[in-house]
Amino acid sequence: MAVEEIDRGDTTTTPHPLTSLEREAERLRPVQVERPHAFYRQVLPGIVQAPADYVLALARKSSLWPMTFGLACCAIEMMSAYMSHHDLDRFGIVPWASPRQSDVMIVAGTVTKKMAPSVKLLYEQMPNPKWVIAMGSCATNGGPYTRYDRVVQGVDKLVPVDVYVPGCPPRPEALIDGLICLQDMIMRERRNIG
Amino acid sequence: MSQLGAFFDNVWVDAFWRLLVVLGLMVFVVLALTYVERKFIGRIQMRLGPMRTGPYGVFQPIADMMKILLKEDLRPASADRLAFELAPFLAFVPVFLTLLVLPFTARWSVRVLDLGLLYFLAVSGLTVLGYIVAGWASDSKYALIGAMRTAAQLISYEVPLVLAVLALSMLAGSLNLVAIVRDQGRVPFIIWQPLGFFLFMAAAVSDLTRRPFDVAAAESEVAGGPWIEYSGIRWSILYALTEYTNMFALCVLASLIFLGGWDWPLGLKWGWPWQLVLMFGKTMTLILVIMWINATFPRVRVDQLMSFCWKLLLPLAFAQIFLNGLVLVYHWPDWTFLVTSGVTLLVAGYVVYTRLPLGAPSRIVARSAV
Amino acid sequence: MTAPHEGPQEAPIVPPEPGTIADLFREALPDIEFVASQGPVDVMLTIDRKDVLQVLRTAKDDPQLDLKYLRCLLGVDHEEAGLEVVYQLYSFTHGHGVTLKTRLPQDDPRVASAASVWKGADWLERETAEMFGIVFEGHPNPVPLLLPDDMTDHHPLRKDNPLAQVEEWQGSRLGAAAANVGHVPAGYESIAGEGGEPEGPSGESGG
Amino acid sequence: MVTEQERKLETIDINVNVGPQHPATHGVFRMVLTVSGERVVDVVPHIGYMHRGAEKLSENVDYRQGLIYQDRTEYLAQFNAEMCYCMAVERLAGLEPPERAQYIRIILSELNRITSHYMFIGAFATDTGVYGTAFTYAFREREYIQEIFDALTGDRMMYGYFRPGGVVWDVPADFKERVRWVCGQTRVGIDDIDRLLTTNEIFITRCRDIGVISRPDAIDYGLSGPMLRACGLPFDLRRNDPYSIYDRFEFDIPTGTHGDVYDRYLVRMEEMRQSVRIVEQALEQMPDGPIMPEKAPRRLRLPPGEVYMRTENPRGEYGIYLVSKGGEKPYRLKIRSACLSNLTALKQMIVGHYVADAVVILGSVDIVLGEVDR
Repeated sequence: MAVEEIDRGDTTTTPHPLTSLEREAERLRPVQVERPHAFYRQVLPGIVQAPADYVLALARKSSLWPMTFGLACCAIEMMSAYMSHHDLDRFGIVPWASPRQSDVMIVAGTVTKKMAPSVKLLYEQMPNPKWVIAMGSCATNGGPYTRYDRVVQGVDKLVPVDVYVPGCPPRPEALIDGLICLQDMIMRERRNIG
Repeated sequence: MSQLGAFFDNVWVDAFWRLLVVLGLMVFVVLALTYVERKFIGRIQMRLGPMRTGPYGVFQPIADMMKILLKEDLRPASADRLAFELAPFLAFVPVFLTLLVLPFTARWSVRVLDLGLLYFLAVSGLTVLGYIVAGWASDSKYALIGAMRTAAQLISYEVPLVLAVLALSMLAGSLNLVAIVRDQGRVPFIIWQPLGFFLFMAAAVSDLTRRPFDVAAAESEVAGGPWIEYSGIRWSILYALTEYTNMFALCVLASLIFLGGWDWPLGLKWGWPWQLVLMFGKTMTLILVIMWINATFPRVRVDQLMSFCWKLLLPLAFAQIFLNGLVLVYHWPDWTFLVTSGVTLLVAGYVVYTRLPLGAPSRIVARSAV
Repeated sequence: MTAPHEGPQEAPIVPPEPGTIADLFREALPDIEFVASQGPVDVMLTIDRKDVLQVLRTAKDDPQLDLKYLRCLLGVDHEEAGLEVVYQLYSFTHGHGVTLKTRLPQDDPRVASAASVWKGADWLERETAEMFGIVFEGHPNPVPLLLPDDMTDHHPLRKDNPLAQVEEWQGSRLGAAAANVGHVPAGYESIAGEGGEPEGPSGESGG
Repeated sequence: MVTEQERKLETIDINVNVGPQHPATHGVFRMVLTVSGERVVDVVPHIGYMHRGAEKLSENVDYRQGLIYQDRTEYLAQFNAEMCYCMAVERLAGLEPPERAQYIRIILSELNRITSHYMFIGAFATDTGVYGTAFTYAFREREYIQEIFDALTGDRMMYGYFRPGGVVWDVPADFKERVRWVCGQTRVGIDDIDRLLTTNEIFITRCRDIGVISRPDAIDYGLSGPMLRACGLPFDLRRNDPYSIYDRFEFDIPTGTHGDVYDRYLVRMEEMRQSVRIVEQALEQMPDGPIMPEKAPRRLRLPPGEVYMRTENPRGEYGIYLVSKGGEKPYRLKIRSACLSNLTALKQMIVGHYVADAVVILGSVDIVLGEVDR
């Protein structure tokens, strides 16, 4: 079935000259993909799966609700992106106050060590599936403040980051681009997320 | 054929298919209102609203719904499990039950009750229980504060709501919704009861916890109120489904009892398609007005909310009942309803308006340049 | 990085012209020795640290001075020359301002708190204390203001605390933050203790 | 006499933790409110969640590079902060910026004051509960001005356009027309917001007579800017301690009468109008000429000395205390933050009010966490 033919690992490497049959079989065996929560795979077996995960990923990417999580200067540009000039609502992206109802955490600004436990806690409070966007150079690697020891050198030291948006601060267009990247990523990884 | 007709005449079968229709209508209404609200408020805020999900973003609510249903259903470790999981249904079921007595056209409703109006008010008052349980069970202080505010607010505003409806039912002489609508074939009751309509809508906006009365969910204060800890499907039941269904039900009720429902104008003459158009138009107008107020008004404070209810709405509601009683007892002509009610509304409005601090910019003393 | 300035030089002391605020101070407090210097904007007066509280009180209450407004309070680390506490004062009625300075030795950085004179000095002194390790005696609430409670082992703005080269400092320091992660964050225990209501992982308050 | 039943109904005050991530805290401010029902009986503010060492980092870069930390510290009024920093350096170095550069600086600083106050209005209206509409209105007007900044400096927020001694390059040819247009547009925009908020009864009742602070207390706490002027004290550094060329312009200093939240809002609204006046006058008077002094050194080496330079920022007195001991880098750079001093009065303002008022009062302080924590 077409669905099962997913990436076979690294096929571009030259095969070993002394390839035995077992090795060949091993090489051609499809990589097992972890599907932890894909409950619809039991509900909707067989051919229906491909459209089902497509549709669900489509729904997810069309309705990304970020948590309002402005930390520093980047928060102003994040607000600009929500406002009428750039209007993230066009993409179905509306800010939400509580982490319980959000899908994506836009870390907009410098994460300090005093703030770090709260960032982690908020990430843990968000329900799955969840994504993180590191907005700006401070959230990516500490930015201009990276040499100061109270500043965490990038939020990826605390939570897994999906998209990094460069800039200090990124323009709203860059943030929109980052969110579109995230949408593409959701579509690409639709088989992995239940 | 007669066999089929007899099958549908069975009370249970009849109730069942009507229920199914109402259920479908409710889901559709919730999805549509989500979309309408985002678009409408977007336009008020000089934005476009959803554009990318389908043409003009029409599939946005469907995407939202699918996403929410597939979200992880979190329950805080310290929450009271049973109460936490049941609270959304406790809030939602009463709202759904109110839809059962609403006559959407002259001949179509799930049930026509003689005490329909009373049933509606009694059942819709139960929603507050769900919010209180949700706020208490979440074991979060924001949720608790939000739930306490909801309890105080909904119970208080139930009083002027009921009294405004009571004043109106004095005119109609009935609590049967169909009878009330039939009474308005000539003149809708809003003409005779402007004060009552104002009271009803003010209390209804508060009942929906919408701005300016959204202290319960106040995003900048308690960040969502009772449903702050809810996620996924329970949140959508507690928040989206309950709120929009309640809004729809209250606006349908207001258009039935104040705006002439499916009867005025020419409803009975032109048949059910026109009645549906009438109902849709009136309900939608009221919903859009509520959304408009929601988009532009600041939020009142808790004590102001309470004093607005007990010091202003409640006396005015009693005044309306008293005036209606006067007119009815002394058999004055019908237009005196308009005069008494309208004059009271205007006087009350003027008094409130002048006692508020207007002409505010004069408080600034500008030092002129040297 | 340890010595970013080659050959630090002290600014020369330029005595202010007569008739400035320095004379008013000498008039109001004849017993106290002032070293006056004319800065680019304000007159700077250096006083001994034992006189600080008396001078500040007089500066606030004396009708000729009437320096009611504490603009700023800060510390400077002059390395071996000691720590310096600087008070910026301003008078609304007379429109004059002054910079008061006092030097503290490095091994005994203590000075009287101005929080009893100006309420606004409270936070400024807390910040100066945590950044330089200066002890303000008589401060009503001597706890760190900006730094987290678990990271007060050194004073960031002192010259003996240079900035890290990129990624050098972070590795060892991140441990403390990472250890807190997932548990009750630092500073939250105190709330949990007071109200008897622990902030569970559920609380939105966590964020 | 207390019955058994009444003793069982004993109430406790609960602590409500607002922040560091909360829609009302405008960043990562955190306050622990002790509430009795809906009344606040105590408040403990916690700051420092964004302390990222701008002062320390400035000591380790040279005078021109240090400018970027000013932008990022006062990230809503970047030009004002840059101006203060540049003037502090100029005072020590003995540089005098040319006339044209002074006018460009004034125009940009006043426009930046308008954008900062727009941001305040949007955030403050959201605190009082407006559903984003005032925010979008304010941001629309703000974007018009930001487009000018963007076209001039190449960035939307971190401009880095001023230099010790002048500005980095001259303004484009259409600068004057664009600024004139934006002045007119700003007048319209302020009137729009006036109609939406200022005379709204709910808005007035929410803001009136809360967070009152008396004039002696305001001075004692070291408040500055609109917070101080709302108490009735007409103190504005642009007038009382004129720096740059502010003594050449005619403008009013709005003051309040009650010292409450509504006065602070009105003072800020009026300040925006006065800023437009200043910008228009500056456009009239702006001469042609150089934008950097002829003898400006390529590498700045300052003589030893100390200076405290202050400017009137949208939030109050922004000060730079600069200690130089010779060399290319500052020996010590202290940023006097208006927000930090304004926040010290928070407890006095909030205690006794409702929880909802606490949010509004905090909004009226108009905090910028970058400036508070530095």
